[in-house]
Amino acid sequence: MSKSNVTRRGVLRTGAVAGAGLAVPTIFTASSASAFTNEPTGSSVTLGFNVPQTGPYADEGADELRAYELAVEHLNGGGDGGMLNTFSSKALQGNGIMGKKVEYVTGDTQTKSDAARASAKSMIEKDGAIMITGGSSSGVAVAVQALCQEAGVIFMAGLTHSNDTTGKDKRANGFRHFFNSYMSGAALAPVLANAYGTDRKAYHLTADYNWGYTTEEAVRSSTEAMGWETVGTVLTPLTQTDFSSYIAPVLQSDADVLVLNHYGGNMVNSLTNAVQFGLRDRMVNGKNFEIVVPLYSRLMAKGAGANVKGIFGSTNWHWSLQDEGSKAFVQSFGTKYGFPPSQAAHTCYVQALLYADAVERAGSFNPCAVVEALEGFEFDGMGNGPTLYRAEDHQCFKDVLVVKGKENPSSEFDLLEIVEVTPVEQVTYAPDHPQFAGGALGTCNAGA
Amino acid sequence: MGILEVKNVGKRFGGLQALSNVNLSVAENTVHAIIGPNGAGKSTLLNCFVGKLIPDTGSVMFDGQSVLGRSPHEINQMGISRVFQTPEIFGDLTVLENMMIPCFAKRDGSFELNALSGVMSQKDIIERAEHVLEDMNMADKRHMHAASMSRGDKRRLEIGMCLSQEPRLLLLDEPTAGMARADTNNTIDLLKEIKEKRDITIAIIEHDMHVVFSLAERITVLAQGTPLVEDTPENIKGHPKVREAYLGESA
Amino acid sequence: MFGLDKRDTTLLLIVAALVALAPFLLNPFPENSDLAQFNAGYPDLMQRFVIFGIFAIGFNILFGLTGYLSFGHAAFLGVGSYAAVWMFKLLSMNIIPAIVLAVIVAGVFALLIGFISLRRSGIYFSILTLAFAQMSFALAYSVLTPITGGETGLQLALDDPRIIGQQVTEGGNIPVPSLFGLEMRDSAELALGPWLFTFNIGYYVCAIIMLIAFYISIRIFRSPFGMMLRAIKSNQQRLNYTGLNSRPYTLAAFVISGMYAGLAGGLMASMDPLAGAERMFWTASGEVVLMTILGGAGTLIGPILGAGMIKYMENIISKINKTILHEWFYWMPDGLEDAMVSIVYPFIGKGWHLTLGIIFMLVVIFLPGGLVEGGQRIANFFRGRKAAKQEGKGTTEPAE
Amino acid sequence: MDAIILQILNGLDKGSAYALIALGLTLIFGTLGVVNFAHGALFMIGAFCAVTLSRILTLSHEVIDETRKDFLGNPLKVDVPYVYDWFGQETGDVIIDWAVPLSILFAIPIMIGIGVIMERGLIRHFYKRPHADQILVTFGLAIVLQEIIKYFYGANPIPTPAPDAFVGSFDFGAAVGMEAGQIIYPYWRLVYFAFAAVVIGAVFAFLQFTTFGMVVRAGMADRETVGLLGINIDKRFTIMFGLAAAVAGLAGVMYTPINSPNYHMGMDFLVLSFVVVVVGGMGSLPGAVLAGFLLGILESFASMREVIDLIPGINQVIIYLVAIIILLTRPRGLMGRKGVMEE
Repeated sequence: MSKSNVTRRGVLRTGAVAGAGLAVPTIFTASSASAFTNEPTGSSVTLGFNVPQTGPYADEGADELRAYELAVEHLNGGGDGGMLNTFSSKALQGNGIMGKKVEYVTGDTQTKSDAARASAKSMIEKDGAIMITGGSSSGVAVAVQALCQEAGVIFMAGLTHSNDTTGKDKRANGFRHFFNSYMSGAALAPVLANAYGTDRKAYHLTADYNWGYTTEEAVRSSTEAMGWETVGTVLTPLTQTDFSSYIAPVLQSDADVLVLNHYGGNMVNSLTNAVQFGLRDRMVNGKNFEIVVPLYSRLMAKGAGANVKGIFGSTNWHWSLQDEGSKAFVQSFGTKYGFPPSQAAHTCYVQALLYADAVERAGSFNPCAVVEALEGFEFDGMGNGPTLYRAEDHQCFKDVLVVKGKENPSSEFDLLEIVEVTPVEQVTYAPDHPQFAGGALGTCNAGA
Repeated sequence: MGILEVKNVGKRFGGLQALSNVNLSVAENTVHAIIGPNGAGKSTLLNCFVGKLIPDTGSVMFDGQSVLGRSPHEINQMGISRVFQTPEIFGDLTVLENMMIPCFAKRDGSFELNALSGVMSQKDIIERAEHVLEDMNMADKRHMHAASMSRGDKRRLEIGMCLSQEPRLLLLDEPTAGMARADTNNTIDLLKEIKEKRDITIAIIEHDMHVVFSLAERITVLAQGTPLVEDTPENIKGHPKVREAYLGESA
Repeated sequence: MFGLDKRDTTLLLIVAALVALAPFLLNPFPENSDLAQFNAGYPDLMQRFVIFGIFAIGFNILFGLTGYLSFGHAAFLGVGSYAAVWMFKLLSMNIIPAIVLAVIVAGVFALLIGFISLRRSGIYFSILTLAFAQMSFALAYSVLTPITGGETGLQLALDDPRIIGQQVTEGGNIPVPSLFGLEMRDSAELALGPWLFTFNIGYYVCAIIMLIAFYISIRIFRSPFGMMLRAIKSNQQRLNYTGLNSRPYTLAAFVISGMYAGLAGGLMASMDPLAGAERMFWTASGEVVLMTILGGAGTLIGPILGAGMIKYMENIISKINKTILHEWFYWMPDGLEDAMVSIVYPFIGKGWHLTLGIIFMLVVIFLPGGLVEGGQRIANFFRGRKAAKQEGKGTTEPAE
Repeated sequence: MDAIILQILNGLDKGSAYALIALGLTLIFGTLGVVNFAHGALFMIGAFCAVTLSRILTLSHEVIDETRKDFLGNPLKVDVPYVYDWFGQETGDVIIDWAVPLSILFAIPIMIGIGVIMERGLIRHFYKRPHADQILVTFGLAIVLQEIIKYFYGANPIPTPAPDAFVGSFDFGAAVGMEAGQIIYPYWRLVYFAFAAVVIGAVFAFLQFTTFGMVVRAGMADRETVGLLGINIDKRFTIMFGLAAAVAGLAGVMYTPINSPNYHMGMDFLVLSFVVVVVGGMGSLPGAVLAGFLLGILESFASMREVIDLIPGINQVIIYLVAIIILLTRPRGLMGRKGVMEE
């Protein structure tokens, strides 16, 4: 019997065996058929878009999927080309990737690491996907990243904010364009110090899981460096829906800032509850009480409604940015779908393009060649200014946005306003920074 | 000294004194009936014998050993079997399987796994069970679902299951309740036959005087939780206190 | 054969044949056809079929036989997979010690939880098991993160000790689980014309273990022990008044089915070395309940069918998207095509939960005995034509 | 001290939600003997009644505003609700503002309707079926209901604020002459608590003092006997199901300002409410209410920093831990009846 690590449906899908005799069974061998997992041999190449389609992040997943569809359209030369026109690298021609038409399969991560891996595996084993991308939480990103490393395909992370993704759980085959907890802290702290002063007492409510831990640590250390004092931190269960019993003790403490290290439904509820308890109208130590949400997304802001007004947070990207790349993306996304894209859509779109470009520049779909092409790659025109894909940890370094809930939104999408674009230097850290300690990239795996 | 000695038993449920001062002695190898109007405490008393209830006061001794505080399965292992008012059998199992379970219990005691020995290899148990079924005239029904039988057959099966354990004391809780006349008579005949064939003590709670007078050798009349009289059937028949108790209730 | 009667031997052989030929049976459609979307013969899904089959078989030993409805069985699966992954991290990538430890740990855990929970019966028992499982999940996701990996799950790292065997592969990567050198992810492929069949080592390892597990479950069903368990479900009171203490029997059944769950967890980790806390969430426990009822609780083959059905829905239906629908209906006139797509669209892809819910309802409404009853009805229909009314109704086998 | 008073308030507030849901579950279980896994979905549908009404009230037509631009640089289309056209902007705003309380009127008939249809069309056929079948079919129904809601409303939470009059907090401290700003509690949560108390009181009064209620209570105790009396208990049970659905729905409507509703909020509450029902004791209405408040208060205390520091992770497991302890010390929960759901 012959050996192959994963199957290569792509081989047959693309019709290479069309003429093979029906009578004679052909046994493929991995070594002779291809040099790496799922090598595309036909006229098309398959990408796997693995996004949450059920569960609480389904809407975010739907937006990611829209972005991917748009990216595929642009890669195949359709539509107005979007960011292909503003991207600093001009390797992509609008004729697919290396002349092969881009096709895609979709799957449902359910925001569970098991389900996400099952779905990714089926894309790799059944559909012959050469790259997996997407996701809306760090648990899923880390799990799928490890899987892709094992299987020998590239993983382009979607929305994942935990330090671990490019910290202790980094993998050679995985790449993250999205920013991370550390960057949020580093970008937010000066703005907060500026707006609220350096003599503040902060109280943290933190989601009791990995992402929460890294975010709390990042925000704490950067605000404490500005002179803030942390007077309390409480971990809240993931499954919590009513945060009143966590908010009420804040009233008793002498804290004058509440930091909500929550995401998704947790954040919507904890913020809503905090505002209900009148924290926004409070005066403590002669100062206005303030609330901070380190990681913002438009969908969450929408869920929290009027409660976000005036509340600071950070975000990877926002559609109101006025650089050429952002404008081009908003234009083509808005034209196609009728509303502006979310930051999740943006990072997914960019990741798809970056992968295609890397293949084009490497001249090969071989994951190791792609890794090489992406490592240390510098580019511009994708919405966040000049950006570097750092070789040491496969993290993108770019400008980070500090935003604030808008007081008078003009539409249901116009909820956040940009307060400051924090320059990349301010959010850059050393690869061996303690918040990212442990773990190793390993070497790229091409499978097969 | 009887095989079952009940001394001074009392039981209270909230405000209701269900049993008070019950003294009773069931002699070995007799059929002893406990009768009384509804609510006299007959079933409560029976439940005290089998460990389902623990009396507040008094003692229940079986063959010189106290049964109080023991769980039902331990009391059963002492040699007391119970037949319920509505036949309690394993409805989802076949008749043969129903009969096999007490046979296993008899052989293996309270707990044995036998997880990997197939049913087919349990020849001795099956033979025993078949034998009891034949005794009970139920051999032709052995592969039926127990739940799908008539009430009379269920009763017959239940009694058979109890007998297969060779108990020393058989407790019957209104064994003919809700039965048609023919089934009742069959049950009476069955019990008589059992009594003839074996050395066994039977304590029977019954409402139906026909059944009681056909079987019992001694009768205890219970009223309002306390024994009224205890005597032979002949003497009970015309006893004024008994009439009072029954008439009082029916009026 | 093997101490089974003829019917059971036939059943076992049929299942063995189905499992052995699964790579063919699950890939009935040629690679390039539109229907290839429905092919399920790829390693990961085939592995999941048999692993969840084991889980459901084990659950059925408890629920199907004793009637005790545990709502926390996923905890044992989760504990089993954590144990297995720790074995991969500390000892070696051989799956044998991992699986053995998974079964043992799950068994001990089940003994503990079962000992406490079985003090109650009925819904009180269900809620106790649910409470234990939810506690396990909540703690594993949060405070136990150092042991369980928390949100991201417990995974292998390059610097794990792995004292026996290699720590890092020559290529600088983490080694993969194997059985004395046979890597679980290795596959051989067979192309027959436009068809492609995959034979995966991991799948066959799981399949063999499942057959053993299935065989043991038949033996348990047919043994005096199994009969006692059925007697507990049927009438616990009578059993007690027959001199039998039901608690040791139920506890033994609980532990056995917990060990089955641990075995499934260990295998899951062996096929894919990651253990996530969501495996223990109540929905995961609910899933195995649904698998068992859907297939037919108390029947031998039902749980396997139910497991297959739900996993198929989850993995195949959820992957169909609008583009694929348009491919299917391209031959229709444009208007009709769009209409068809918009009718079908809510039920596939992100709507797969809806389809699943509808199937639950339809099965339980029309086939109270689960899928097995559906099969029996079809069989009876054909048999009925031949042998008109030879036997009538009373032949429902208690456990088939 | 202040902290403890606040946590008791929190506990009562959480407890009201638990108690309301558990009450409906117990009504259904006690009267019909049906384990209804779709009860959480009814709660969720109630919440979406409020969402729907506020959508209806804000139904708009577009007016193009040439002076402002949208994100693509086209003239901005401003949505003008029809209520502005009909009642003027001021009255219109008030109506929209009061959408949630108005939804109560909107939700009652809808929820009763859904309840009756559910009972007649589906649940009725499952009275005699095993509990496992009931669980499967109602769980299937719950999935279907929540997927339908997701199809129309998306997965994201939808903010549904309380009327402006109820925004802000009541200062207990100041009211009794203590330091201000220490013991404050949001108005709407107080409203929710009062509302729950009224609903619970009304249900109890209804069962206690009406003939209908007496028959139903008798039916809960012994169904067959009541049937023998020639009373059409089935019809009354249908009404009870409608009532239970309405209670769940109202609990959902009033909950929307506390937390933005989303399609899976029912499932989030489902497991918890079952724990509450069982801890209270199957089939006992007072037990369900008592357990709801008890677990609510304990959960609140367990989330205090001092407690978590003492026992890490206690806030994650407190409800389940309490459930285990109660079930092990009291075999049938707090007030359960013997023989109910013990097989």
